[in-house]
Amino acid sequence: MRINRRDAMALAGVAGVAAAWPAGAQETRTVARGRTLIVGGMAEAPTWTNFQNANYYAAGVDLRNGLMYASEPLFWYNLFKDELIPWLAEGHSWNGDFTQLTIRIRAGAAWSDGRPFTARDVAFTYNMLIENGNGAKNLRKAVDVAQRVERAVVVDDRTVRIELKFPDPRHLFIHPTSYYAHGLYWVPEHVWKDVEDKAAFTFFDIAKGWPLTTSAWSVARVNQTEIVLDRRADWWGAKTGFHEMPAVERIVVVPGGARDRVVQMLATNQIDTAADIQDPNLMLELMRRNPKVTSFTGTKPPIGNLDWWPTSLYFNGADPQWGDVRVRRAIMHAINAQQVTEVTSSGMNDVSHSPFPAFPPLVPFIDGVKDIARKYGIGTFDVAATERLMREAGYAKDSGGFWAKDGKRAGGAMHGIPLLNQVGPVLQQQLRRAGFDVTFFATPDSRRIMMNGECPLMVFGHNGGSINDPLATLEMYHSKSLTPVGRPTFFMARFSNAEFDRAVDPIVGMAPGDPRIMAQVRAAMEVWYRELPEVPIQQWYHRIPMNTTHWTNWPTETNAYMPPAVNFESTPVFVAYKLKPVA
Amino acid sequence: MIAAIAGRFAMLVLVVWMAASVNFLIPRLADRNPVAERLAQVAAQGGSLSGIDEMVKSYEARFGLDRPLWQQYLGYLGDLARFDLGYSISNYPMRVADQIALALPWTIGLLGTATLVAFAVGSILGALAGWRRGPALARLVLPAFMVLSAIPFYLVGLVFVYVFAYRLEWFPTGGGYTLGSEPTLTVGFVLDLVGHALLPAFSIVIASIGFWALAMRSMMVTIEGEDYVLFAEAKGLKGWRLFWTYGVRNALLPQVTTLALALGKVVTGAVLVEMVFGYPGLGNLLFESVKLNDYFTIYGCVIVLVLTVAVTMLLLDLIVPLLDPRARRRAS
Amino acid sequence: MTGVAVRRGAVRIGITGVRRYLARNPSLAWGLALAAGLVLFMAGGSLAWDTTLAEPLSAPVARPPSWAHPFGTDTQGRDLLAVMIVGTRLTLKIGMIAGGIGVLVGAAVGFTAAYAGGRIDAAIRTLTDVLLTVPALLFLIVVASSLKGEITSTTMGLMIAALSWMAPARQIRAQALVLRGAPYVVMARLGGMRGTEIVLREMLPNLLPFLMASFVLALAQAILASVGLEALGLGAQDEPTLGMTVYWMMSYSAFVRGFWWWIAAPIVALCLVFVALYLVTAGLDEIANPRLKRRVVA
Amino acid sequence: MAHRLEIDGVRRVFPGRAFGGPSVVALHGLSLTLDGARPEIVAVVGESGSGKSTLAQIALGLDDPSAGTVRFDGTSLGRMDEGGRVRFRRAVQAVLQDPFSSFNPFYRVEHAAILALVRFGLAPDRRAARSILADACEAVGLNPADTLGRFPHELSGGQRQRLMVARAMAMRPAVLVADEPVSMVDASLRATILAHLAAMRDAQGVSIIYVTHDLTTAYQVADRLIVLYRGHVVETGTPEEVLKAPAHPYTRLLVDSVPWPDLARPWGRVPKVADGAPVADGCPFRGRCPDATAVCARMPGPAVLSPTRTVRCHLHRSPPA
Repeated sequence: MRINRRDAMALAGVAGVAAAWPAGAQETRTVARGRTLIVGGMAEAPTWTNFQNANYYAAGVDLRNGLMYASEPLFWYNLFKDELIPWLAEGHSWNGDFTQLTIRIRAGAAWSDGRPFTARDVAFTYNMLIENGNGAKNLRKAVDVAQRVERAVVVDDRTVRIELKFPDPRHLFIHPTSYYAHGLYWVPEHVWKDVEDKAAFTFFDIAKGWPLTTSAWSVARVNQTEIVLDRRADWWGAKTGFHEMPAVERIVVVPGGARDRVVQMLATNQIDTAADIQDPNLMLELMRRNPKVTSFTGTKPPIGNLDWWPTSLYFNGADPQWGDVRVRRAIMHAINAQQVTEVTSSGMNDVSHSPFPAFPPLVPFIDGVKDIARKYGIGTFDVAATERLMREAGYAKDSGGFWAKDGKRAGGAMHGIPLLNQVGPVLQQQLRRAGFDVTFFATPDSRRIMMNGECPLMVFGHNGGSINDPLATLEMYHSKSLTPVGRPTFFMARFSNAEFDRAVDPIVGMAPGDPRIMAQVRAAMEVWYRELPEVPIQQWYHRIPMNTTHWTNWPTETNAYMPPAVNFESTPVFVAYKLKPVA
Repeated sequence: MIAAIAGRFAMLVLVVWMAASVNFLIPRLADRNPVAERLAQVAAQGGSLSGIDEMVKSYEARFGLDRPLWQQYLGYLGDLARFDLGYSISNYPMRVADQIALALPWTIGLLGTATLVAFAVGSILGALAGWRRGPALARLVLPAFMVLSAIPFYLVGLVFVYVFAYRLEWFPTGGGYTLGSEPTLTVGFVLDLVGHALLPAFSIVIASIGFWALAMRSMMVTIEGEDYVLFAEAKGLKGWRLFWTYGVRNALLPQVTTLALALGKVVTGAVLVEMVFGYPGLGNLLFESVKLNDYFTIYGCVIVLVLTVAVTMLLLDLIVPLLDPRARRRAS
Repeated sequence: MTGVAVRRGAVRIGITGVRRYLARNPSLAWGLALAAGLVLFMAGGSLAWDTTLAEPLSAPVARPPSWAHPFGTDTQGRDLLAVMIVGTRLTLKIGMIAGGIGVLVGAAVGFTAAYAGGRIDAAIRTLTDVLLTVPALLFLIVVASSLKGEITSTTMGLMIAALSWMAPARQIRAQALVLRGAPYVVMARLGGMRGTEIVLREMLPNLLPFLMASFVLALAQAILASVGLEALGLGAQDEPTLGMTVYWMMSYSAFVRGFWWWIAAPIVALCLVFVALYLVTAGLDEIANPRLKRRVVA
Repeated sequence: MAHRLEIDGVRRVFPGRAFGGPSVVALHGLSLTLDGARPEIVAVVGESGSGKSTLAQIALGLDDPSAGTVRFDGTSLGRMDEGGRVRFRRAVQAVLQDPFSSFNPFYRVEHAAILALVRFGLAPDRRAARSILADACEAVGLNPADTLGRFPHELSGGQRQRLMVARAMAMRPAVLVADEPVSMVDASLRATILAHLAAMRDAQGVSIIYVTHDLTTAYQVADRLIVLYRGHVVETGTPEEVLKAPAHPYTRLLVDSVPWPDLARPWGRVPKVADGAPVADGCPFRGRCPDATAVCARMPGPAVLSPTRTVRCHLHRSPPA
């Protein structure tokens, strides 16, 4: 709190209020700008909230504010190369039926207080979550872990065995590996075992060295407008020769706030990278103003890297007006996805015809079902087809020019998150022109309305979907994911189909890369395209600006060692290890 | 006198209690669950919503949201009486009092300063324009400021940001101070703070000078016609002396009353300015917590607002009669 | 007393009288002229220009002003001239609904308080003071939430109306209190008139200029509130009001991308609206408050 | 039928603001009876703040006493039925101080009077009412053609006040409360207006409460005089008695302050304190009284000096009966 008070004091000084400087204010050492990495983090507001909470499992936590740099995973995963990168772990092995995953911890790994990082910490984290998921249920991910994992057993200091509740060949990618928003954070047993109420624990006290970290940086000071982490001379990685000492001596993470502000800060070299700019034209403008700023693909379209959230128009499966598949198809034919991408991204976001993001490991599956998509006319903009299907479904145009049946117009509210503010109005206009009385809303309440299924249409991206294997996305349409209206879910299609379930179920037991998966995906997608729970619209790109004024070796198309997005919790840490100073 | 103060204080408590009750109820009218919303938002980062229902129940119990509304209301009043604002729901386990303590200095620093500057400049301008022998210039520029005062200051702010920050690049586009700089009480840092506050402050000042000037001018016009001024003039008092001691001093008192109220409102009315300029103040805190329906933080912000305005009113009621003989006579 | 003399101008209307009066009250004259200009722009615009161009996808995106699109276009293909024609009307509509209801309810409440006096007055006064503490933002989001977020310009106006009656109620109560003790009201009571009749027949006509000024002020306040909320993204997203145009302009980075025409259009339109209303209020104030003998804008 | 208005022991306290603030006692148990059988003009004199306007308000039924009663024809105003109220309303009329604002500027001058005449059944329709009012105008020396049909600001102050008197005459009241009717009228017109009031007493049998701070006019028209000081009746009597030989020090102060045209009279005795602080009990005037002694800390009882004369001062005692 001392630092916050200092801010308050400084401001009070501006206000003309005489204020005594608190005695003994801590001095931090000065680090040259050339050795400082300044990151504009994800924040809608111009401040960090809850920046004194490093408990990843607490309900109110947000580690994207920069505290993520104080953690490391067992494994990283680079999907561009489909490459698993062992970090705190050295390697893993499976038993024959994928019910036991054994992980070998790297020798010499250590916490920032000098205590070794061991299998006990991993096992403690697992067992803490399992216990919580079966009991108090107030830690994040706990219920998920408890549903999947029986227990974690310490074999020896460097070996932990994770015993699963069912054969799960994907488990390595669900909990031990960190990529996008997946993976667990490991907590030090020697601190956490004595904590009574883990949900109320913040694991934050700079004086005590909390949060303890295994990474090369630990938190030096925080306030609501910046999180500062300094490099530790005694980082285990350099000591053991596992990895050279990173060049980044200090990391400052500031709340980006409004996008314009982020752009301005990049243009004036105040920050080195930031969260997603989204708009490719804005990126071009930024790169024109500051040629030192680049993107994953430079100035070449799509000026960014693919994201795991392709945009779709979801039909709320609980809304009776979508009971007739002809109406859903009619709406699909009314949408001109090409025009959507033209208007929202000058055509730089690819049109999508499937629910999968087009990551390299998933491209074979997207391509493998193209013939089915074509058979069902997926993605064809055809107003005549809309007209025909609506008439077949018993609708007629009313005096306002909108399709109606029994006095009720087809359409209604279409909610979206503010992130999709560009797409929503375009879709609305296209649908209106085709005779659907649709209105787009993106309010602070929209996320809840969508998740609770309280509107007929939703514009959204896939959450919890696939990255390197099609199962996760397909499971979103599995009837076990079906949630009644009023209970929140990200699987907003509220879709269920027994035939679809039968096609998906066997994939659970098949390891990623199993050639039998393709047949199951085709069977499932046959149903999906036929039933059309949503209309795929476009792929989504992260347009991450990277400033080469002070730092180089950012991840790029030709040097794709990691996706550059800063809004995923662990990948920026990996990037920070790899950055090279200019001076 | 003591009885009067006690009575006035009882009135304050009554108004604060009623305001607290109304504002307790309003967020509850929305069909929203702050726990579920926050958990869903966090889960959106983590990709999984499994087990969210159980978590919601667990946290509702923790925050006492599972109790009947009247029990929650009584608990709320009890906490309030002890000045305990509780925990933020969406930023648990952060305390609401800490959130407010973080936001308040920014708001007071920017809006407080700007309001005071606008008040000072506007009052002097208005006084000069209202004084018969004041400079003609004051009368000439006054209409321009009055027209500007019709325009909300966030619009003025938008124009300034575009012209001075984006086009001319004379000022930063937003924020409280230069990123990565050390927040220390050095001349350099304070200058940096001032540099960041200048543009937003300037747009507030420009857009509100007219308001103060107009009020001051009409007071001056009235006062100039009063007998004591004519008398002082007849006694041969010199222009400037007359202006300050008889004109400004007497016209200022109602202005100060308005100023106190304006300063009370500074605490809230700032969401848009803070948003346009990326300033991390109380308006921003209120906006964010309203978006997530974080009851406890909303209550905290509103209570700060209610208390500021109510206490300002109380102080005014008690102090103005001491300063103003006219009001003293009215009171007796 | 000049007060009565000034009031005469407002009551007895004749064309030359109006002209002579406006010459003495230039702020009212300018305000009315500006307002007339805006009405002309809205009405003439709707006739002369295709207002369906205010919808997205109606024009090429992000073009500076040209003959085809005199005010330019935004990044979603709205023609900004059409947006301004429709938007000014929608924004004024919100203000009219909110200001109109605000002053009507405020007048009813204010007169009741002033005429009933005693406990009723104290209760009403406390209630309005307490309700004034409710942040508009909070109220709006709560109401929007129960409307499932489906805000239109009409609901927006109604929501703001719910917050717009308190200030007029206080002002009208104060004015009515002054009038209540006026000798002619006493004479009316001695002539056998009763409460409502006195309010409607004796007090109301004399408060008309004041109510007019109150209404214009409430209108401006309501527009201010609506534009503020819309600029935060809490408006009728489907309708191109001036506030929503500000919101879209801000959220699509018109600043950084240098789309000056997109920034200028809503800001200039809003400034004209506010200045017109301000001048009219100032002009009406001179009628309603005869003590302000001098011209309001010198 | 002769009406009778009795003001009996009326006390009026204005409470301070809610939750504290001192309350102000405007009238301390005042009694006054006007009997229609013996029409008279009662002048109520006193400085501002003496409670005389409160008395006027209470007599008009526009304000309610905190204690005591006002009875009209024997019935208390508070317990009157609807019909009684209307009768009272009609019978007790007023001429107010301010001739400028006694007329609603929105209407023509005859608006209120015609409305009242019709409402009280004094005229069958507006036309008849107008002609009644026109007659009354002529009675007060106004030319109806020049007066009626005009807006208030088109008439002079004197015209307006005479019109008010005409209105009162047209209403044919039993009691008229004239609250400072000539204080804002040019001196040249005062006598005329007062003469009209006296004429109303004589011709119509109207009892008049004449509220004024002006001893001269009170002396001219009143049959009876009541001197009020801070809500207390300090002296009563005929104008002759009171003004020629004021018994109470306050009355004396009032009388001495008047610039009498008689140049031989000394003008004004300088009061001891310009504006005495209000006293909690005892004689209210003792803070300013040049003759005050310790005994004045007790409230003096009324001393009856003659059948028509009372005074409340320790200097006087009722002669033994």
